[in-house]
Amino acid sequence: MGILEVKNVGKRFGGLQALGDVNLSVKENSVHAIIGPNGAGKSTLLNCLVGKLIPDTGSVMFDGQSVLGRAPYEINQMGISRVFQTPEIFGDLSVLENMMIPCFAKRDGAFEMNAFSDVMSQKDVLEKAEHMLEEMNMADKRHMHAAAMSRGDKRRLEIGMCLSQEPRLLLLDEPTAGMARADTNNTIDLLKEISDQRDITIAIIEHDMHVVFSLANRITVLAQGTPLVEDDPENIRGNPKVREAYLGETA
Amino acid sequence: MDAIILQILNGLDKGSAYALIALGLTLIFGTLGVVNFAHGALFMIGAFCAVTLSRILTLSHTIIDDTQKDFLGNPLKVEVPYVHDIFGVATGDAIIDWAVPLSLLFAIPIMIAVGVIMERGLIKHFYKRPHADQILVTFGLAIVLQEVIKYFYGANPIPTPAPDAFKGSFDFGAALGFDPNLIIYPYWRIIYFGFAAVIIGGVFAFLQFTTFGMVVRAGMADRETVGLLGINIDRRFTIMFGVAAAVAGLAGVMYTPINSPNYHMGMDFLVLSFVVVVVGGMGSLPGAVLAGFLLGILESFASMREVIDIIPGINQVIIYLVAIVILLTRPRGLMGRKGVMED
Amino acid sequence: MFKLEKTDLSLLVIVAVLTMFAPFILNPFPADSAMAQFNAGYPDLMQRFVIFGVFAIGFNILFGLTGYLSFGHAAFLGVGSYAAVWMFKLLSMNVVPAIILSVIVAGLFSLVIGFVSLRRSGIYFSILTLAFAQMMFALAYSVLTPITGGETGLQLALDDPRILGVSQTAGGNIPVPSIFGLEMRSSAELALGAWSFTFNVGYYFCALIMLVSFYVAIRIFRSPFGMMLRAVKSNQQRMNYTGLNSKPYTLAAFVISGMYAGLAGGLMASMDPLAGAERMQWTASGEVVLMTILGGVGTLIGPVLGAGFIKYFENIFSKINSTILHEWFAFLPDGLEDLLVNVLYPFIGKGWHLTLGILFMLVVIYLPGGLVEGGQRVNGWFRNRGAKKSTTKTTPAE
Amino acid sequence: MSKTDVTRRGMLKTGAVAGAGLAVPTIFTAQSAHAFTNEPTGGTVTLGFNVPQTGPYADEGADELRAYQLAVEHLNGGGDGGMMPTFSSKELQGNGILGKKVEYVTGDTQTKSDAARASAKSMIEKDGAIMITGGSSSGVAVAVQALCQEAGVIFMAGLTHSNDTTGKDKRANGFRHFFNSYMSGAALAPVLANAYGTDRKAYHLTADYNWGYTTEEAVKSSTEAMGWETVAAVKTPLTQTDFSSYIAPVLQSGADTLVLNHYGGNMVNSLTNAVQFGLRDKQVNGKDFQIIVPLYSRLMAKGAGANVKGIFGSTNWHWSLQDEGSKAFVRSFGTKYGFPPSQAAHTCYVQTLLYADAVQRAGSFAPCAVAEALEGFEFDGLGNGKTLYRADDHQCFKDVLVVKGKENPTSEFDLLEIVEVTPADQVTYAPDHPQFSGGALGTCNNGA
Repeated sequence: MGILEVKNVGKRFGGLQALGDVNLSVKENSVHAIIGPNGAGKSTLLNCLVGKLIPDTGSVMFDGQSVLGRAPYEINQMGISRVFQTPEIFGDLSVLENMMIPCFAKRDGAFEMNAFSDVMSQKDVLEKAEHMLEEMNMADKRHMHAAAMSRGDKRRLEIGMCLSQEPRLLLLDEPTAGMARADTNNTIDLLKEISDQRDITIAIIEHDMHVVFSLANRITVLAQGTPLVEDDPENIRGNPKVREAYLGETA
Repeated sequence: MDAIILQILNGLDKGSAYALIALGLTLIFGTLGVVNFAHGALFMIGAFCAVTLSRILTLSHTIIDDTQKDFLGNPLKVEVPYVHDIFGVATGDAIIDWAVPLSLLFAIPIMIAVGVIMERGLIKHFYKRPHADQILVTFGLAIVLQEVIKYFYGANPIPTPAPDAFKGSFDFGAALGFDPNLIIYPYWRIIYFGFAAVIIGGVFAFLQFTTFGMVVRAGMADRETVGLLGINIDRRFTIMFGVAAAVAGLAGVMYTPINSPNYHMGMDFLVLSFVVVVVGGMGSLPGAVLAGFLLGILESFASMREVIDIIPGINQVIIYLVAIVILLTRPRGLMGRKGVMED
Repeated sequence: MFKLEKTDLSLLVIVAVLTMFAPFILNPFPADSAMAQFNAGYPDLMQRFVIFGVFAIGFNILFGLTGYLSFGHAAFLGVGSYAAVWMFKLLSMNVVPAIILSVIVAGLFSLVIGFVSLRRSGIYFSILTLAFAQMMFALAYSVLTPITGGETGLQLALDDPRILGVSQTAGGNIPVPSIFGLEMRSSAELALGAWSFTFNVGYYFCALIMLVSFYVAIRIFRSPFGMMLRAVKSNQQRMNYTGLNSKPYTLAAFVISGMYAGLAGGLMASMDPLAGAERMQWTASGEVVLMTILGGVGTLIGPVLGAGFIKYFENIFSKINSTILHEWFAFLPDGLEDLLVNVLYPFIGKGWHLTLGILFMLVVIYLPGGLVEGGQRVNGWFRNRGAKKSTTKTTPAE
Repeated sequence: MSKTDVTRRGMLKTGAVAGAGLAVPTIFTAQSAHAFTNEPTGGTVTLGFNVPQTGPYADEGADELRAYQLAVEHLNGGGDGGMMPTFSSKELQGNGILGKKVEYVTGDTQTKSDAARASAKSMIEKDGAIMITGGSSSGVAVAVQALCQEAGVIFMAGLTHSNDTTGKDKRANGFRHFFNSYMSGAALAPVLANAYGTDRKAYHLTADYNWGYTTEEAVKSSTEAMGWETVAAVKTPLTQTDFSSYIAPVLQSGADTLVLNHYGGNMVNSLTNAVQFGLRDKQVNGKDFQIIVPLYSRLMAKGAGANVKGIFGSTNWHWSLQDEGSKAFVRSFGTKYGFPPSQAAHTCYVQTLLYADAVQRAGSFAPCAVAEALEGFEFDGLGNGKTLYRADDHQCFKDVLVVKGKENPTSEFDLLEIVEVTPADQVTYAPDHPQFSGGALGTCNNGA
């Protein structure tokens, strides 16, 4: 029984069957990659997991609880954090503030009317945020305007923000898309470190095979809205169906 | 039944004005991404083109008439328009009588010039600024324009009648087999509706069938890509601004016989036209036209006394009520696209 | 002190000093001089400065922090005023219950309107708030005349019941608003040579409330709640995927700013017990938007400056007429005098709208951050000069 | 209000609030030294002219301001004296008021009750105005009148036609020279019956605010008394600009007369629209369709242009009147400004003179003394014939003009012709008339 169980999920947009009959099981503490060619339904599937879309059929269970019909913030509070393709951070705020917000969300829940105490007097949150910044090697940037940082730093910050919520499942949507090689490798190292050192499950949607095979210990291949195959990386590498549907194109 | 037909006619007529203003507003928003609070002022300037032309046509020299006295008891000074001297009294009067239709020709170059100057001189510096800044600067411009007009023309409305040939009203009732006088409609308002239809049709045809229009439509959908193709989209957008100004201005010219123009007529229409645009869906031209007619007709029905008797005050709030209901049921207006103006 | 950071505290102290000494600061010219025209230190205008300051501070909590642009906030000021005047009519002339009720009523209205309007964002939100406010204005002006007084506004009458007070004073007049017996309109005057200064109870009452409002606003800006509101403005998507529900945050900000507006409305009614429907019109809502942007959106002091700027203009510039202009330039030769007067006349007196429009445009074009940015630029310029001087001086010593 | 009653107790508290120990108490001028608000102490006296300078009534406000400037000039002995020589009271000497030179300040009402009060307050508090006058709408008049009552200065209303100004919202410190809705109805009804017969079906369009209500009521009740029937009365929003949807159904209702209880821009637009619909060319119930505008002003007539031709209405005063007072005023105004004065200008000029004269007769600027001098004052020679300032409600009773749009105007000012001068008796009503019920004058207030 995996921490995330997707059963018979289907989603249709008008005449387009975006997801056919998706079954997926993500095991606890694994790094599970979902790959597939463009238009295979990867992003649709992801959106069904985080509450942005509601599938027409099927069920999505996280740790034994259904996530369907819940708002994104509720699903997040259940323990699923999401990293976007282009880093989504609070550009107008400082790096430290960016890091404090998820800490508040973790401590106070989805809404807390804490309007009359100074942010800086919330020592526990402040310490936690500072600690996370150090872990991300960003402590020196804490007073920087978040929007002014490089793309790699933004990605690092976003991942840090997600981690500071202590999620049980981290969803990454093409985390290295558009990155230079060096930045990509840094991100791979960071994610490796995270999965090695933390009690966390990672599900990653990725295009870049280098990233997938450096990180994943389980891979699902999606094609035309249905899972083609789910297996260990080395088996996927050798699978002729996968080669035909996907790897052949990029190779 | 007759009452309903009558209010539909009214609605179409009111709707034509709303649709014309909203059309120009949407053109500007759709192409340039600018929220133009000075658009009502363009409508007003158009109306004052008609006033100005009729002032030019009635430029006069005075002759002293000893047989009559003015209010101070001095001999009356009679004003004689120069057109009388040039074309004779009958032709001269006819020219003056036709001042409003003539103003259409007069207004087109002026409005395009006003539009282009406005875009090049002011608006283009605001493409990258937040919408709030655009609203504020165009609002300031609207105030300035209307105060300038007020300075030269006063605050009082200025009567600008239609040619005599279009006075009076057409009896639809008689034509449709009802009793006479039940469904009458003024000729000029019928003309206004027809005029609006022509302009709206013209703008759509222009965008649909000309290369220029196709580029502009492509630009409305994706400005950067079209710019990458090496097409000078900026210049085309400037021209579009001129066109939008001309549409608003012509709507204003033709409106003058319906209501005497005054300096604040643009502001009177401003809020309403924004409601129309938003109900139609920001950036959607068909939406703007549809919403214009829809709101015109609903407003007309709400002003029927049978309706007011049931819901007092409904005529005061109908437009806003419709806006609220539509925005809550159709998040992006009737025909709006996703993601436009939502941040 | 007050649990504030040093910079915030000094800002609060500066504002406090300015408001407390406003009667002096705003009356810099001798009472009989020609420049007395520009004196703004009379009770009504001073009250307006601080009341609209309260309004704009509250508006900034919504617009400046969350970025939601409401075009209907004047409606809350309006209902606040109506609530206060009804309190004067029915209960007592004491301003405290009136102001409390006006804040509560405005809070309720903003809760309902905010709840509905916040289902949409961007310009759709703006139009929804505009629609609600315009509906309230239109109805208050017409069919609700029995409750609102319609065109003439809701005013006190000699036969009001006033449960905890008298319907009429001994002299047969309508009693005036007061706080525990101290009349809002009572003033003391101080004459110092040619200068004269007026100290008005109502003004100081409003000023104290404004200072409290300002203090509360600082606390909100610096609180986790304030940080969440800025997060709403910055990236709602990230906020939702960080386990935070942005709806209640924005709604709370909307209601708080609505209550600020109600407070301003209650204060207005307390200074001058009449509530007119026009104060709910969209132009009045537009005015507070202008004040906020003009002063500097999202800054603490900006909205207060913007409010002062616009109210000064409305009340001082509109009163300059051609006679006054002629007096000013009387020392010039006649031809020149007439010329100058003719050039200036379109911009003052009845032309004050024109000048205001031009100023808006100039400020938006050249100072996008409003007056606060202007101040910072001037400040920066002086510092640069200062820095240059000090470097040139210190270099040889090294 | 700056200079108001400061009791000893209030004074102490005020001192405490205003900053204890700020200054030695003796240099605070104790305001109780003044007998009343803004008592003029030097050689001048300041009047406050509060007129619309922005907004749709700005032109009317500008004309009012011209009249005020003329009045000030005449009071100070300049010009030809205007109506001062024709005025039945000969107290005014042309040396100011009580020997004090008249000065004035101006403000902008914006035709909004809030803005008008703010502007009036600034004149009282800052400029020391002893009297406030002007305005172009009843909402403003009522709001400013109440303010003046509170502040303890006299309010001489400008153009305000609603019954409420001297009806349910009357105040002891406020005075109205202008006529009102009731008088319009009472003056119009007999003329209408005469011209159009007593068997008419009327359809009212009414501006949806206080003035509209009182005018509709007044015209309705006086025409119904003549035998007319009211088919319908529909309220139109103040912000309406296109009245087509209100006018189109008129013919369907079987009405043969349309009454437009509109003023300003509303009236210009509704009349223009009605004429556009060709209503006046129609025949209903075997009669020519007619339109009536209860309250006319020249500026509105100008805005509506040729559409006013032949349309009945009432007005307070018109420059074509041939009595000595009117002639003198028109000459004086026309010479200075080049065109004849409007009724708004006339009423404002007269109000200023009446105030000055009352002060002169009372021998004091104290509002209560002035009010007493004005109450029950009968005068003549100011253009409206014999006039009474009634003590019960501070309303002037005088002849009312019924006018008609002129068929062949000779100039842009010559738009109305006088059909009948309805004598004052016919338009006089009891102070407790139902249309004026509710409210009380209260007692006059001297302020500080």
